[in-house]
Amino acid sequence: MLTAAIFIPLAGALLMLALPATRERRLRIVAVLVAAVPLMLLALAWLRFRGGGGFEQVEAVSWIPTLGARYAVGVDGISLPLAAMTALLFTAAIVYPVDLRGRPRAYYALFLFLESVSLGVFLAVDLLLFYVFFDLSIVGMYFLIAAWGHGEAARRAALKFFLYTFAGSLAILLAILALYLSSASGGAPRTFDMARLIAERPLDGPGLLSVLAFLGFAIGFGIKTPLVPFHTWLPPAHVDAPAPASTILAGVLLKMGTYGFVRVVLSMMPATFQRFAFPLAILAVVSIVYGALVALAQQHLKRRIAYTSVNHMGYVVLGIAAAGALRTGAEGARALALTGATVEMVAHGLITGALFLISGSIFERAGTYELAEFGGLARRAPALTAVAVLAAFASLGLPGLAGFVAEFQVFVGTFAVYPWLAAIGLLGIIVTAALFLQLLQRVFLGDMPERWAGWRDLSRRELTALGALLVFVVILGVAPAPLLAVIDAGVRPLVARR
Amino acid sequence: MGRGGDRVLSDLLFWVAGAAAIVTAWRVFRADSMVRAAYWLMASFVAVGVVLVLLDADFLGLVLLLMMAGEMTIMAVFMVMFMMNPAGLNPMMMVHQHRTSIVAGVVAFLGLAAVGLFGAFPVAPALSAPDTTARLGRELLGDSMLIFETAGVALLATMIGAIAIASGSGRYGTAADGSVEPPAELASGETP
Amino acid sequence: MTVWLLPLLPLAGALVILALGRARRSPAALTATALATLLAVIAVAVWAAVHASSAAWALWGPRLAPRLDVGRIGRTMVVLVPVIAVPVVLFAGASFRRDAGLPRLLALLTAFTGLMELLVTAGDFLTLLVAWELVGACSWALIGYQWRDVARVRAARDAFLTTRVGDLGLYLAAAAAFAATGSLDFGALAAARGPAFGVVAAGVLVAAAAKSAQLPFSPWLFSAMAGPTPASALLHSATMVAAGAYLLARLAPTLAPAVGWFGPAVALLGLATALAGGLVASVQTDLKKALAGSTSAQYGLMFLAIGAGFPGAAGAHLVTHAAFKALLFLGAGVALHAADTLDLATLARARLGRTITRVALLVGVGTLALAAVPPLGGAYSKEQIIVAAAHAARWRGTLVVGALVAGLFSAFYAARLQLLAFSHDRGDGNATDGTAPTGAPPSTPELASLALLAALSVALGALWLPGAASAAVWAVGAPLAPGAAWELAASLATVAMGVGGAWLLRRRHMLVTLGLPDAVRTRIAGWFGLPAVGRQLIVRPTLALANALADFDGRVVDAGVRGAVQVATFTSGVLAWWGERGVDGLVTAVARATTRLAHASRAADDQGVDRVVEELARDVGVVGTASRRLQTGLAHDYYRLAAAGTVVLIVVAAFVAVLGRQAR
Amino acid sequence: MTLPALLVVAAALFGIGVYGALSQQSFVMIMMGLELMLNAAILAAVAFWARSAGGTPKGQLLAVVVMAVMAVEAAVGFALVTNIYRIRKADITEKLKALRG
Amino acid sequence: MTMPVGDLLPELILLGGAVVVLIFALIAPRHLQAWAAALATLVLAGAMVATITLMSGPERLTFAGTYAVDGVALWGKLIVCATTIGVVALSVEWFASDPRHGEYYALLLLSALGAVLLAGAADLMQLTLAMLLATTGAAVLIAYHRRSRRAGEAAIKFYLLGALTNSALVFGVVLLFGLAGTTTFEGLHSGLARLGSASLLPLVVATGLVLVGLAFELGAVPAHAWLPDVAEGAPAPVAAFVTAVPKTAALIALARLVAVLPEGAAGWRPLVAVLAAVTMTLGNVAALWQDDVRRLLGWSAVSQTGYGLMAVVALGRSSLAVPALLYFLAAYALATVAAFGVVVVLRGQADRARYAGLVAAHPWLALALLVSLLSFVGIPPLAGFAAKLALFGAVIDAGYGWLAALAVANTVVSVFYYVRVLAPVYLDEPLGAPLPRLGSWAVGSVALATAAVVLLGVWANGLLAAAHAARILPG
Repeated sequence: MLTAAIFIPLAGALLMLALPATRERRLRIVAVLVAAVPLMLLALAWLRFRGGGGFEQVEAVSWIPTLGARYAVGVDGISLPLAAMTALLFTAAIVYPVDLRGRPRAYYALFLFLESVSLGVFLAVDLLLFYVFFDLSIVGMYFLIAAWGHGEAARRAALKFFLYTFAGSLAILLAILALYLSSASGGAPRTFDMARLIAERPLDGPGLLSVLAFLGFAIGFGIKTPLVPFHTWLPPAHVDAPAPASTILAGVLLKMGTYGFVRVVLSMMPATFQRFAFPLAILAVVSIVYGALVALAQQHLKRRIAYTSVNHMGYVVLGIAAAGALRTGAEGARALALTGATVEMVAHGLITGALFLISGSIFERAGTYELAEFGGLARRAPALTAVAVLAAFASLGLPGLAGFVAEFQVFVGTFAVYPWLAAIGLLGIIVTAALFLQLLQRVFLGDMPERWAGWRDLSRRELTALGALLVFVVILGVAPAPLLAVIDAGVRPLVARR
Repeated sequence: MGRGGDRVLSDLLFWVAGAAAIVTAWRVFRADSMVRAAYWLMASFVAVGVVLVLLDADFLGLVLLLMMAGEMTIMAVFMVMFMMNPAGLNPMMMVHQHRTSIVAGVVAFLGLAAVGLFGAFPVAPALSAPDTTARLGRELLGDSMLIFETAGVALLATMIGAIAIASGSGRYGTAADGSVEPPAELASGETP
Repeated sequence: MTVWLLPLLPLAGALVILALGRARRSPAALTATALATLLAVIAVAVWAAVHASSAAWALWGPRLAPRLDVGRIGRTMVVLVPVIAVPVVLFAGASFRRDAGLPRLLALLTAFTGLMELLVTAGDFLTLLVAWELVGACSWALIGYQWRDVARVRAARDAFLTTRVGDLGLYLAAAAAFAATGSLDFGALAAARGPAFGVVAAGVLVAAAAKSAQLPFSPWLFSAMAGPTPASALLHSATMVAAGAYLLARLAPTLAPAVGWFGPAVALLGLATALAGGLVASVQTDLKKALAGSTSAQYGLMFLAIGAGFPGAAGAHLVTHAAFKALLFLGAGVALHAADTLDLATLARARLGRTITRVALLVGVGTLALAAVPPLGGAYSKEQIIVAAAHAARWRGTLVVGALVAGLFSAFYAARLQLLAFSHDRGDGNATDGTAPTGAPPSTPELASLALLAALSVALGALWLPGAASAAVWAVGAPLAPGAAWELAASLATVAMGVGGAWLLRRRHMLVTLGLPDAVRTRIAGWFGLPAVGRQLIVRPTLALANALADFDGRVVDAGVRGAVQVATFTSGVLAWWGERGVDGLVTAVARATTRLAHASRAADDQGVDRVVEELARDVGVVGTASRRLQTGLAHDYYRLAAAGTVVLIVVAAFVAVLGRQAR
Repeated sequence: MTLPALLVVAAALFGIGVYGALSQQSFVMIMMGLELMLNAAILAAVAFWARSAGGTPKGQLLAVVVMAVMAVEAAVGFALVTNIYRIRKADITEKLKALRG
Repeated sequence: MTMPVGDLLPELILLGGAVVVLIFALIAPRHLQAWAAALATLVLAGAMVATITLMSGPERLTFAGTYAVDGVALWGKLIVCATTIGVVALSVEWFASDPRHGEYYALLLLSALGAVLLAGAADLMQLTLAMLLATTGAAVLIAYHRRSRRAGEAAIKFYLLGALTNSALVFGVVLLFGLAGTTTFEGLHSGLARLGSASLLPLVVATGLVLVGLAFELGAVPAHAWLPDVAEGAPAPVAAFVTAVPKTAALIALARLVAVLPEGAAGWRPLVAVLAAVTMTLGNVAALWQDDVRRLLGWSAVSQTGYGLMAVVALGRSSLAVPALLYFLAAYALATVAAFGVVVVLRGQADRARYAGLVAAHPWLALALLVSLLSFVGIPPLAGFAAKLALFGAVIDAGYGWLAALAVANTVVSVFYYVRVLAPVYLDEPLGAPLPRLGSWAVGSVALATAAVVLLGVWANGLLAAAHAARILPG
């Protein structure tokens, strides 16, 4: 079933290329239908999820037995929510209307392809398979940005994205290989099997190779996350990407970095992780504060949102670092931190996804992202204003919405381990509040320039897509129990070992 | 001749032939014309052939003397006639990157001389046997058969290739006509 | 679970109101819906207060569960909040009946009530924080109600941000509590000790101070004045601002015994705010801002009582204050409506006391309560605060004297406001000359709401009755200190002095200016320049830092990567030399490399756009160009390359071999 | 006629060959340099055969192989040079620099 | 002695086939010359079948130890023959106007034979002659456009550099013979192992000289310079052949040779590592700004050589080395045929700018280009990915993590120039009329090679498992 969730979009992508290009509407409907299939399949997987710790619903076939690599997919408490969020976000992004530059087939095919590989990243329980999907996501996103981005700069930004994240992914590849090569202990054949690597932890010692492997992972995932100072690819990529691609980039692709931290580094080399947890936490806090402050200074709508991603992903990494900072003790707090980090991954996906879609709606109507150009849009677009306010407040961590559930747990959990870092990280909350309130005020409130008198409010399609995301933002904020229960199943084994 | 005198004589001959080989080799690149250079080259080969004979490799020496030297000269003259007009007898000194070349030559010489002088090679002199050449023949048709055959195939390929490239006329008129890349644009009437 | 109806009912009601608003129902219907919701809430609240009910929110999660717990002072607050909200909503429905945003206003007010209910019933830090932040966000929406006006939106933002700074304290407190006890429950706090407990106390104090507009956060209340009057009325009386004092009253019994500095800090902070706020309110010439100043001051008094160890006294004052402050604000709303201004000097000329006498009288009740004139409830609770100060463990003298002075101030500014805003004549004895009232007279629902609140203030006078004290103790969940006669006497004397002072100044036509130079007055009235200080010390530097970082982010120059650039540049130089041949080529290449390095530095430093990673990439590109130069297309150059390569190869091989030999 | 002496002579021939190959402009002259290098190899091969390989016929065979290399190279070289001279009138390396970079 | 002719069945088929094709070319009328291609294909297929039948036999040295019939050699033969079949298909329409069309295939078969022999060479003399055969054939093939100035120039450069390095190789071989007293690898293995430290200098010099000789065939530094020129100047099918086939054989030959060198003394391992590092880096940076796709592929071939050398570095230290070597060669050769095949189909048009909007005119060609170039980068699930995976794994396993890191950096750089080609193909609007295509033989070849790149990547296990079992004799 998980396999179907991964490959049905891929088949859909091929189908797209086979359909005639002229009927854009039909293409879109087919694409949306295909994109929604994984969503339903994952909902089913959610219902079947038992939460006993470890991977469930594993589907495995032999792939490269010579290298100990399998095609194996499965879910645990951490990957399931992320995969579900991914499917939801892709459906919303595909529904969202955007200028297709007369190439609808390629656009939808690429999106479905990207959905396929993104789900693959989160569902793979074989390290090599994980890497395969991880790499492919970069290629898919490159073409999305380059072909449907804004102007000539998009090419450059896309290439920069490609080169930068590809460098990171290759660093990960080396580290994966180090892990793989060390897995031969005790005469057993080498393996890429995550479950075995988690159980055996072959590279979890004080040796130089462990350190190097950790560095490889940290740099690779750090670039993808992105952690300061590896974040410089992010703003241009976002600024020049089409809105749905930005949504996916921020909502899904960034998660691959933090997911990798949890799935690989924290799970497979906890002792090494522990040695570097503090520096990592410092980087995370720097990302939090730095991302928020730099975002505050941006006068470009998308750039501002892009930098808040740096800030929010900092929370995630902080939570992960706190969870891995100790081997024993403060289990409750560390579990809370890791739970918070995972929720933040989901919440940030939904919220920032929505924010980027909103920015896309604005750009489609105005052709600009400059905050100074706007004002008072609430007059003409109450629905747009309402969703923007909701999304902005969710992003700044208002209780009752998904972001708070995440950030609160991260802070409370982290404080028990790194009180000072948690306290410094808190400052980010205030800055994000400032920057989002300012954003709302600049765009939607106050006086309206004459030129926007003909502004159209959100269309049904736009409202549907945004509504789908924001409904979950609210539900997760008010009643996160179902999500937290699932996540807890994934978190428990990670904090309660030895 | 006694054994001692034999050795002195052959040593002497070796030094003379060796010096000749080197000097003539040097003259190759100091010759005024390509034809003279070719003759100096032949002389160098002859000198080396003499050394080979002194080393009891009579067959090889003769082969080198006759076959290689002759072939070389003929081909060189042919080349000169083909390319240089008139007859390549004009004085010439066409060199480039001269200093680099000298340095490279000297380095090569010093390096290999050092190998010869300071490197330890196994000491196992060839016994002066009358059937040296016969053994070579047996080797060629025995253990090293494959090598021999490969050499033959290489010469075959060379012949075919050299003719294919250099021969000016063929069965269908001028051999080289039409021997170009396909045109970028289609001729009218041609379908892609 | 019934207790969860307290927050959920109003929230649901708010949604209904919005839906009705979209359906274009009449203002009366909307108001009625809101009122019905609130009345239902009151019913539930009474039930909950009596049963001291408690319930957890099961939908949160396995590790944390928000819990509601109606206990201690909460049992009073839970009723008080909707009770105050009823007249306010009634007033709002009437006075904004022609406003297109009425559904939004009513919905927000109702929701605000619900969130405040959530806050006062919170049984753990998580619930508290949720309510705390939501109340703040709701206040943002209320203050920015008139969103077309950028200034008001900005004011809303400032108010929200200021209180959110305080929220951080609550985050810290929650985290520290969890770190110390593994739980967020208030009940578990008692088990906590050590530095974490200090952090909890400090966090709570900061959060409470921010919400209750204590120093140095006080100025946000001025920003909050940008909101509509009913919003202010609710904000200042039973919601939002009350939250701080409520939180302290709730947690102080747990915190104060364990953390030595906590009580004195709270008391002194309260005292400072009470005095400063008194000054501000005394010199303000804007009616609502003066009232805002008085709010800070009154909550300062409550802090003082809590710090002195008697949260019960603070609780009592919280109740009485809610009643009269809501009344006063609504009165200010009527005044604004009638005279179209809030400037006291102008109002004084409008002689509202003559044109809308009934309003003036009703507001007068509130004024008397604020001035603490017995037998009104306000007087009783203020009296209790003085008594509490006299029983403080430390700083007793300061607190008592301070409290008395603060009482003097409150009597003075209460009288001043009443005399100026609702004057019968122009204050100079010339009753015939004056501007005619411009606005419409207040409608019946408006009057009714004023009357309701006035009645409540009067009714609270019952506290003076013998035996009422024990009921009060039950209601606020904390003991009151036994009073002494001299305290009452001193207190009454200060009230008399205050009112009398105002009267005298009015006679001398100095009530508006108080005879102070404009500069001094403005400075004091503007919270002693505190907002400017905040801007200079916090906002400006933050923005400057943000800009600097954003600028820096364009460059991201650090030594390591720069080193890599240099290496790359050097390599490109060497490769270029290969292509150039000879020594002069080397010189040229070095020169070029230097130029390039300079260019790179300039690019990084001046242009401010290019990142070092990009520099690095560009330098790889330069190496690429250089290495193409190596490929001259000339066969003898290939020869040279091959020859040199062979030599290098052999040298390297020899080197490696020798090393390998030595290693063994 | 010791092995070192033979090898030094071979080294000299090789060195001169290298010099010629690198310094000459004309294709034919370059080829002469290359022939000299191979000539040196033949000498060295026979020297090893006679002095350090115990007279194994492989030594002689090696010399034969080198001769074959020489012949093949010469033949192909002349064919190619003829060809390039025909189409480009090029007889020295400097004339061929269309393919570069 | 006995003559195990059966061991040479593939080689004999190739030789006999070459002769038959040659005779056919001499007697067939001009309009039937293209049938020589069919004949050549048959011959190559036959050689592959023969090779496969040999696989079931034991791995052994044959012809008195001068020739290896081991897994690596046999796989090498398969790769060479398969690649050559692809090249044959690319050549049919390309050389259609050539009056010596038929002979071309004979030479192609002979050159392939040289490569096949080189892959199995277990004797220094055999190695020298096999390389000579491969090189000679290649030189003639490069010059086959006898009216093309660029082809002639490329051939001369190829020849001159080859002759120089060949001289070095020969002298190195002679020195090794002097040291070991024999030329068979078995003999070298035992002979060199006995040497004392006084023989270090000759050994080092000999190793260096032989390495340079092989570097030419590989297209490795310092004898790489011919590769970009040939890729640009040679007939495009031949360019595909010479960038893929000799390299395959030479890499196997190098692996076989270093396996018998003493591990410590000559220090060949770090030496090859340095060679790999320099080669891949130079190839990559030089490719950065190429606007001519053929030339770009040439430089990329240089860098790919560097990657391939990584497998040699790990030889004997990692069980992944041999699988990595063979898998890389297969992946590389197939992708090369596909990439050059696209150029062939586009009638040799190689200017990057002319590829603008190719996807609109020839979507399948654009796809082939995408697949082949991304395979060069090593994007999963294409064949190049598993190749890089195995290579990186092997060198890390062998303790050469720095080489893996450098390879990673190079891979990132390489993305730049591949994308520089792909971006116009997919993102730009077409400039004018679409480029005309060459015939269906070439298209079929491209399609097959592209499909093979994908399939080999997805079902990587087949070759990897087989390669895992392959030995390299006599190491």
